[in-house]
Amino acid sequence: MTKKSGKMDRNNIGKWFKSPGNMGQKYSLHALYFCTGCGIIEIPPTITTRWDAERFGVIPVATPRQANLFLITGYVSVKTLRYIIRSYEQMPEPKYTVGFGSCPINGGMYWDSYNTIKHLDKYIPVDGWIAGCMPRPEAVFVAVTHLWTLIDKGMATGYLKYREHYAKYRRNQEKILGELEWPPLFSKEEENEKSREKVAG
Amino acid sequence: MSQSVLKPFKAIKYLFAKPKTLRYPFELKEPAMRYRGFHVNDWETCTGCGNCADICPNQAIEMIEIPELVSEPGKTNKRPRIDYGRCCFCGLCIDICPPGSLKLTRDYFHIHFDPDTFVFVPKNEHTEPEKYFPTNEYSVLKASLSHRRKDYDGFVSDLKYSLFEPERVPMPVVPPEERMLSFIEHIIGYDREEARKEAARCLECRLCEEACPAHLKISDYIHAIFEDKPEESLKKIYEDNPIPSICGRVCMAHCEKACSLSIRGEALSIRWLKRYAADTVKDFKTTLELNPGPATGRKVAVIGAGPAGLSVAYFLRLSGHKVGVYDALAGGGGTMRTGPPAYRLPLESIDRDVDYIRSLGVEFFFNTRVGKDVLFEDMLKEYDAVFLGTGYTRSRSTQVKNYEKCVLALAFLTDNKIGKPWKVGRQIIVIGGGNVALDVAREALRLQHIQYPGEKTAVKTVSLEDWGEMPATEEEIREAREENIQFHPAWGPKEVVVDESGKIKGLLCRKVKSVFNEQGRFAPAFHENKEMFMEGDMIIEAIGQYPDFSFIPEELFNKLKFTQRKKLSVDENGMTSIAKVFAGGDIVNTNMDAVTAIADAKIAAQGISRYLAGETVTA
Amino acid sequence: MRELELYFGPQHLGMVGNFSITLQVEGDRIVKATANPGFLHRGFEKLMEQRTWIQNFPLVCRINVVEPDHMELMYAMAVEKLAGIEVPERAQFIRSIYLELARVGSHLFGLWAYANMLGFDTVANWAMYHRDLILDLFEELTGGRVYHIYLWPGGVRRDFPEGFEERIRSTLHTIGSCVPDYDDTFFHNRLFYERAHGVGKLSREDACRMGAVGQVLRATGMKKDIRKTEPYAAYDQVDWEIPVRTDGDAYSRIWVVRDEMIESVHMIFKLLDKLPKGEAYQRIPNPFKWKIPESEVYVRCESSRGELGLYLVSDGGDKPCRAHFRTPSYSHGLTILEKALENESIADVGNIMISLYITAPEIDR
Amino acid sequence: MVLVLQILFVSILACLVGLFLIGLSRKVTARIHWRYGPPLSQPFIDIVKWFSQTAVSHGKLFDAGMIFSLTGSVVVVLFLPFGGICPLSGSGGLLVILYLMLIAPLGIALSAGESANPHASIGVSRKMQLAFGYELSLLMILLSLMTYYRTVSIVDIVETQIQAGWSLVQLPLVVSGLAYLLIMPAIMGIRPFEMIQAPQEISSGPMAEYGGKFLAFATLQHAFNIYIGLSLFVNLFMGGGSNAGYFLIKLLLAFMVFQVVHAVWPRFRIEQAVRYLWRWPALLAFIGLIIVWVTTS
Amino acid sequence: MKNPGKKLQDELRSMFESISTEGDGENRMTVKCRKEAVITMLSFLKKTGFDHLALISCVDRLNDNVLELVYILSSYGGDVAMQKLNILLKTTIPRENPQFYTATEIFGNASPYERELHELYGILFRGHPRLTPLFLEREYDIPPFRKDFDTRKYVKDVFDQIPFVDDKKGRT
Repeated sequence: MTKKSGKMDRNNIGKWFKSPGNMGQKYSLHALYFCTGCGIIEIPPTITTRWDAERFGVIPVATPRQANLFLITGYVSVKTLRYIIRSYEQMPEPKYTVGFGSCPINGGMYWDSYNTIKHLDKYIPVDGWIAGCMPRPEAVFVAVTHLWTLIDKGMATGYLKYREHYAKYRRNQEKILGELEWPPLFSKEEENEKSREKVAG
Repeated sequence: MSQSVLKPFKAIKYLFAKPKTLRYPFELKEPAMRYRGFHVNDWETCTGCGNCADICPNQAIEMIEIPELVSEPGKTNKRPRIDYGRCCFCGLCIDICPPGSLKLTRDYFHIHFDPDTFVFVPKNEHTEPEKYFPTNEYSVLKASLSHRRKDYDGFVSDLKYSLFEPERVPMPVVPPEERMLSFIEHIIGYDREEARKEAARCLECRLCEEACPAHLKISDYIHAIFEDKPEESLKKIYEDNPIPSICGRVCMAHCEKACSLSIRGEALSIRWLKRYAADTVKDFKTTLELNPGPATGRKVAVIGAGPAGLSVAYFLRLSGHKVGVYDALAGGGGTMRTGPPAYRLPLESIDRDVDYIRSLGVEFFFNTRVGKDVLFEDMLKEYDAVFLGTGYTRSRSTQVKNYEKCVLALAFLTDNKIGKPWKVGRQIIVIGGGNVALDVAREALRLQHIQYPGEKTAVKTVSLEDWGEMPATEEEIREAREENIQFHPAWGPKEVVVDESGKIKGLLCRKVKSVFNEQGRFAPAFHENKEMFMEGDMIIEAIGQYPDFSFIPEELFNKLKFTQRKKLSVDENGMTSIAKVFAGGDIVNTNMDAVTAIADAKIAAQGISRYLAGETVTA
Repeated sequence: MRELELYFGPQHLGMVGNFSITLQVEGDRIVKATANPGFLHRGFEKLMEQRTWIQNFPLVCRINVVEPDHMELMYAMAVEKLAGIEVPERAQFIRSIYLELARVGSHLFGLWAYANMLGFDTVANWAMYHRDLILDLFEELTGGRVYHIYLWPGGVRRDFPEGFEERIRSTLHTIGSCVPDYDDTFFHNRLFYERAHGVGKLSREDACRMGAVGQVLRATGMKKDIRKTEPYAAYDQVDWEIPVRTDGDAYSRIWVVRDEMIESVHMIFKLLDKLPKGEAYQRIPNPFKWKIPESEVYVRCESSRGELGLYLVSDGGDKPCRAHFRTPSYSHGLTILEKALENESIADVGNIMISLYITAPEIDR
Repeated sequence: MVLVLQILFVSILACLVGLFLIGLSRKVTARIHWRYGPPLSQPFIDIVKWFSQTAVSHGKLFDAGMIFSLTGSVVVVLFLPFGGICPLSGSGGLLVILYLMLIAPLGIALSAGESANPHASIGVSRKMQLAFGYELSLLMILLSLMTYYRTVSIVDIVETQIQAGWSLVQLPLVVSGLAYLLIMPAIMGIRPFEMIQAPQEISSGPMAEYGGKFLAFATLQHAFNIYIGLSLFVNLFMGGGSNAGYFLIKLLLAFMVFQVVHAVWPRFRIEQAVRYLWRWPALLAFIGLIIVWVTTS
Repeated sequence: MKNPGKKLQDELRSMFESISTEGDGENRMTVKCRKEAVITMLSFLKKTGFDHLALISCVDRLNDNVLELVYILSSYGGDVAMQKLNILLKTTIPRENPQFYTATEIFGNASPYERELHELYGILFRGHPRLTPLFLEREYDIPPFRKDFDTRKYVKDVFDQIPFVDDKKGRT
C-alpha cells in the first residue's frame, strides 16, 4: 500500500491557509458530465462503487457553470465541438481540461474521418492528456493526482492561455464551425490581437 | 407483482457493511495477465520488417531509421515508432510481428500535459534500463512512458493465434527409402494450389530482397504467384535472374534465412516458389517477350558458362552486345552442370535456362577450353571485353598419408553426372562437412544401392566441424540422415590405412579440439591421444575446391591482383586489375554460390556496358 | 401556458451518450420532441471502406461503446459468410458465453443508467459495480476492459486462460447473490412502479409499425428473439426462454431487461457445462493478401438492444465495398422515441429514453 | 451585545451544522452504495473552491435574489431555538417562521428567473408547486400544535416538551407528527422530492446557472434549509434540546432517518409528489388537527 | 409454409414484370426490380407479412455510375421459416441528381433511413415530410459517403490546415 501522505495533502491546514484557492480547486474537482465520446464509458465506473472518485472530491455535475473540470472523453465530432466550446466558455475560471485517450491528441482511431476534429488543443486549451483507448479508471485517478501536482505548481493554466490566445482559438473554431452564434468571450483581447497583427503585418 | 414501499429499506443493512470500493491508488489492482497496455520492443530480435506499420489501422506506427543500428541481411536499422495519439491498443501489430519482439505490457499510465510525449519509440528493459523499474521501485503515481515496470509483459504474440502462418506448406518429396535407390529428383515441386497457399504466407516485408545478393524482387514475384499469374512472376524473376530453373533448385536461399517468418516459424519457400514459376511456365520465349537491345556492335567474351557466365551473357545481350560464351564442358551450367547431383538438379533444368539464353542470341562455344583450344591472349585482342567466370574447378586434398589412394570429390561428381558412373565400394568414407561432401555421400549411397542391390553397404562422413558448425545446410543434413548416411562430426583424418596390397582398409581419425583459432581463422587443433579407426574400402575427399587460372598467360597473371582471401580483386564495375577483363562468380566472391554469382554478373554486366560506352576510366 | 423550447442534451446529466432531444414543452408536458443525433457521427461505414478486412476489426467494436461485442460478432459473422471460413465448435461456445456476458454487462449498464435517471443512486452504484466485475472477466479474457477485439473470423482471438471457467462461475454467483437486493430495493419498489408504469407506452401495433426490436418489442408481448429464430454461435445447443411482458411501458421494458439478465446468467452456466474441448481458432488468411470474392451478405443477431444487422458488400477487393450497420437504437431513437415522448412529462424524458435502451453512438455511427 | 454574539453564533453554527450534514449525507449514501464517499470536510472544501472561482452574474436581480434568499434563511434560523439558545425567540412565533420560510425559495425563484435558463424556470415552478403541496399540511400541523400547546411561541413549545415529553409521542399529536414526517423530505428537498433540482431531469433546476460564489451561496442556503427543516422538526416534535449537544444529537438522529429514505427511494414526478402530498400528509394533518381540536376543546 | 422464399418468389414473378430473384430462399432472398416498382413491391411485401423494415441502405457503384438502393425486410410474425427470411429488395438509380420515392407512408421507421441517405448520398426522397440534416454539421461538396469523396484528402485539406495555437512545429 502506497503511503497516503505522498500525494494527498488534503488535511494539511498550513497549505489551506497559504493558498486556499489552489487547495479548493484541487480537492473539489467537479467534472462536467458531457459524453463527448466513447471514453465516457469509463466515467460511470470511476464515479461509482468500484473506484469511487468522490473520495477525491471528484463528482459529475449537471451544468458547466458548476464545473471546473472538463473531461473530453474521446473523439470530438464537429457537431460536438460547438457544444464543447460553449460549455468550456461557460465554466467559471479556473477550469481544467483533460483529454481522454488517443483521439483528441492526434485523431486516434478516426484519424481519417471527415467529421471528427483531430487535435483538440487547436480549439480549446488542454491541461493534460491521458494515454489509452480508452483510459482505464485507474488512469483517471492517477491523472487526477497529476492534475493536483500541476495545480500546485501553477502549471494547469489552460484557461489563462485561452484568454491570452483567444483570438487565435476563436479563429480556429470559426474555421471549422463557421460563424459562431455567440459573441466572443473576451472581445478586448481580440482587438488587441488584431492591432498587434496589424503592427506586425 | 408485489410492490412495496418498505422493502427497499432493507438496503440499510449495507450502511455498516464494509464498502466494496477499491481505494485506488492506495490499494492497487494489477491489470490482467493479457492486458493490452503500452508497447515494448526488443530491439535485439526486432528485424525492422515494418509489418506492424503496415497492419496498423490508424497509421500509428512509423518505421524510423535508427542511425546507431546497422542494417544487415534480414534486419534493417528501422524500428517502429508509436504514436499514442493514434494507437487504439488493438494488438494487431503484436499478432503480426514475426519475431514476436513487439509486445504489449501491462503498463498503461501516461499522463502528460505535453502531447508530444505521446509519440515514442518502444524499447525494452534491456535496451533502456533507466526507464524500467523493478516492482518495489515502481509507483503508479510516477508511472509514465519513462517510468515503467520491469518484466511486465501483457498481451504477447502467440504463434497459435498469429496472423501469419508459421508453417510451410509441406513440400511433397520422394520418401527416403525410394529416393535412395535412384537418381530421380526427390523434390517433387508444388502444384498450383500448394504454390498459391505457400505464396499467400508472404508478408511482403521485403527483408528477403535486401538479403538476396542479386536483390530479386521476391515479394513481387511471390505476389504474382499468389494471384495465380506464374507468367508475371517469371517476368519479375527474369529482371534480375536469368537462371530460375537452376536457382529454383540449388540456390543457397539467403532470402529464406532472412525471411521474417523463419524467426519463429518456417521461412517462406522462396526457392521452391521460384522453381514453381519456372517449371509452370512452359514456354519461356513467348511468355517473357524479352528481346536483345539494339545492337551496339561490341563483342564480349565470357569464359565459363556457369551461373556468372550465363547471367553476364544474358544481361549483356539484353543491352545489345554480342556475346560469346566459352566453356570446356559439352553444355552450359559450369559447376551447376558438374556439381549438384542429378537428383537435385537434373540436366534438363539447366538446359532449359541455357537454351533460353541461347535463344536471345548468345553464342555458345562448348567443348572449348580456353588456353588450349582458344588462347586467352587472342580473345583479348578479338573481343572488346572479357569476362572471367571460371569458378572453382579443382578439388583440394587432405594431404594425409596415402592420400593419393583417395578419390577427389569433383571428379567423382562430374563423372557420375555427365560421364561414366564410378564403381563404388561397399564401405565409403567421405571426408568433409560441406554441401559438396554431402552431395558426394548421397550420390555414393545411390550408386551403392544401384551397384550392390540388397547388400549391406554404408556411407560415412567425417568432418572436422561438429554439429552446428558444419557448413552444409540443415536441409541437406536432414535429408542425408533420412537416407541413413552416418555422420562422424569433429573427427579429423590422420592417415589413410592401406593393406599390403595397397588397397584401402580404412581411415584413421583424430578427435578435433577446435576448428578455428581465437582469431577465427581456420586452424584445426586435435586431441592427439583420441583416435578412431574407421573401416572403409573407398575414401572420397570433399574438403574444398580451388580455382584454375592456368589458361592465363603468366605475364598477365602476374598483373592480376588478389584479395587477402585469395579472391580476384575487382572494382565497383567488376573489372579486374587488367583492363577490359572483368570477373565474377566463385573466383570473386566468398559466398561461392549461384545467386551471388548472378549478383556479380549483374555488376559486371553493367560495368562492361559502361566500359564499352567509354564511361569509366580503367583501373 | 406558454410553449417553451427545451434542449435535452447533449450536455446533460440524464443523457446517456452524446445525443440531444429538442423538446417543445407546455409547462411540464411535452408537445413535440425532435431527436437530434449526429454528435458522435464519425462516418464509420465510410472509414470501413478505407481499411482492409483485418484492419476493420479494431474499428467495428467502437460503433457501440456500451456493448462492442455484438458488433464484433456481426462483422466476424459477415466476413465468415463472405469468405467461407468455418468456425470450430469450441469457438462457437466461447462466443456464446462471451456474448451473454456482454449482454449481462450491457444490461447492468442499462440498469445503472435507468436507476440513475430516476435518482436511484443506490441501485445505479450497485449495478455499475457488478458490471465492473464482468469487465474484469473480459479484461482477463481479452486484454481490454471495454474494447475487446476478441471475436475474429474463424473463432476467437485467444482461448480461455487457465481456470477462467471457474472465475466466470464465481463472478456470476457473486452477482447472482445480490439479485434479492436488487429486487427489494428496485424492482419491487413501489416508487419504481409509480415512476415507470404506463410511461412511454407502446402498443404492439405501434411497435411493429415503427420497427421496434429487442426488449422494446418483447415488452409488448411479442416473443421474438433472433437467437431463437436464426440461431448463431451456440444458442441452439442449450435450452432457454425468451422473457416477455405485455404492457409495453417503461416498467415492462425494465422488467424484461431484468429477466433477460437472469436468463443469460443461467444460459452461461449451461454453456459452460457443455463447453467442448478442442481448437478455438481457425487461422484466417494472411491479412496483407486477404481478398474476398465479390458478394454481399446481410447478417443479424440479437444484441442486448435488439436486432443488430450488418449489410456487408465486397467487390472482390481487400477492403469492404460497403458496410451498413442496422442498429437497434436507430429506429428506437429516431422514430419511436419521438412518438413515445409526445404528451409525456419532462421528468420522464430520460426515463423513456433509457427504457427504450437508446445508445447514441449506435445511431450516429 | 450578547444578542449580537448569539445571532452570530447561531447563524454560523447553523451553517456549519448544515454543511456538516450535507457532508454526512454524502457519506451515508456512499456507504449504502457500498463505497467510502468523500471526506466529511468535502462541502467546506467545495465552498472554499467556489469562492475562489470567477462567477458570471446574470443581472442585478440575479445577485439580489440570492442575497435575499440567504438572508431570509438566516433570519429563519435566528427564530429557531438552538438547544436553549434562541436569539430572536421573543419576537415571533410559528406563524412568523412559516411566513419567513417562504422568503428563501422566493429569492431563489427571483434569482433563477433572471438567469433565463428554461431548466431554472422549470425548477422554480416545480418548487412552487411542491410548496403548494406541502404548505397546507404544514399549516394544519402547526395549527394543531398551536392549538394543543395554546401558544404560537416555538420557545414555549420546546419548554413544554422538555417537561412533558416529545410531541411525537403525545397521543393527540401523533397523527400530526406522522404527517410532518411525511412532508419533511419535501421541505428539505431530498428524495423522493428531489425533483426541484433533479440533475438528471432538469440539470439541477434553479441551480443551473449558478457558478462560483453564487453556487457557494446557494449551497449555504441549502445548508441552512436542511438545518431549518430538521431543527423545526426537532423543536416541534422531538422536544428540542435542553442544551446544544443534546439538540445536535436529535438533529442527527432525525437526519439519519430522512437520509435513509433519500438513499433508497427514487424521485417522484412533480404531479405525483403533489398528489401524494395532498393525499396522505394532508389527510393525516387534517385528522391530527381534528383530534387535537376535539381533545383540547 | 415449408419454404416461404420459394413461394414468394413464384408469387412475385407472377405479379411483377422484369424482376430477378436469387438467394437460398431460406435466409436470404435478393429481389431486383425497376425503380418504379419498388414502392408497390414494398407495400405488397408488407401485406405478405414482411412487415419489418430492417434497413434501407445504399451502395455507390461508381463503375456502373449508379446508386444501388437496398431495402432489407423481414417478418415480425409468421412462422419460424418466415422469420428467418431476409428479403433484400434492390433497385438502381442514376448517380447524377438521384431522386427516389419515399417509403415513409408504408413503413413508420423509414424516415430516418431516408434522411440519412439524403445526407450521406445526396438522394432526394420525394414526398418525405422532413428531409432535414440528420448527422452532419459541416457542408460537403460531395455527399461524404459517395465513393468519390476522399476523406483522407478532406482531412488533409481541412483539419490539418488549422494551425496550432502556440507555435509548436513538431506535431503532425
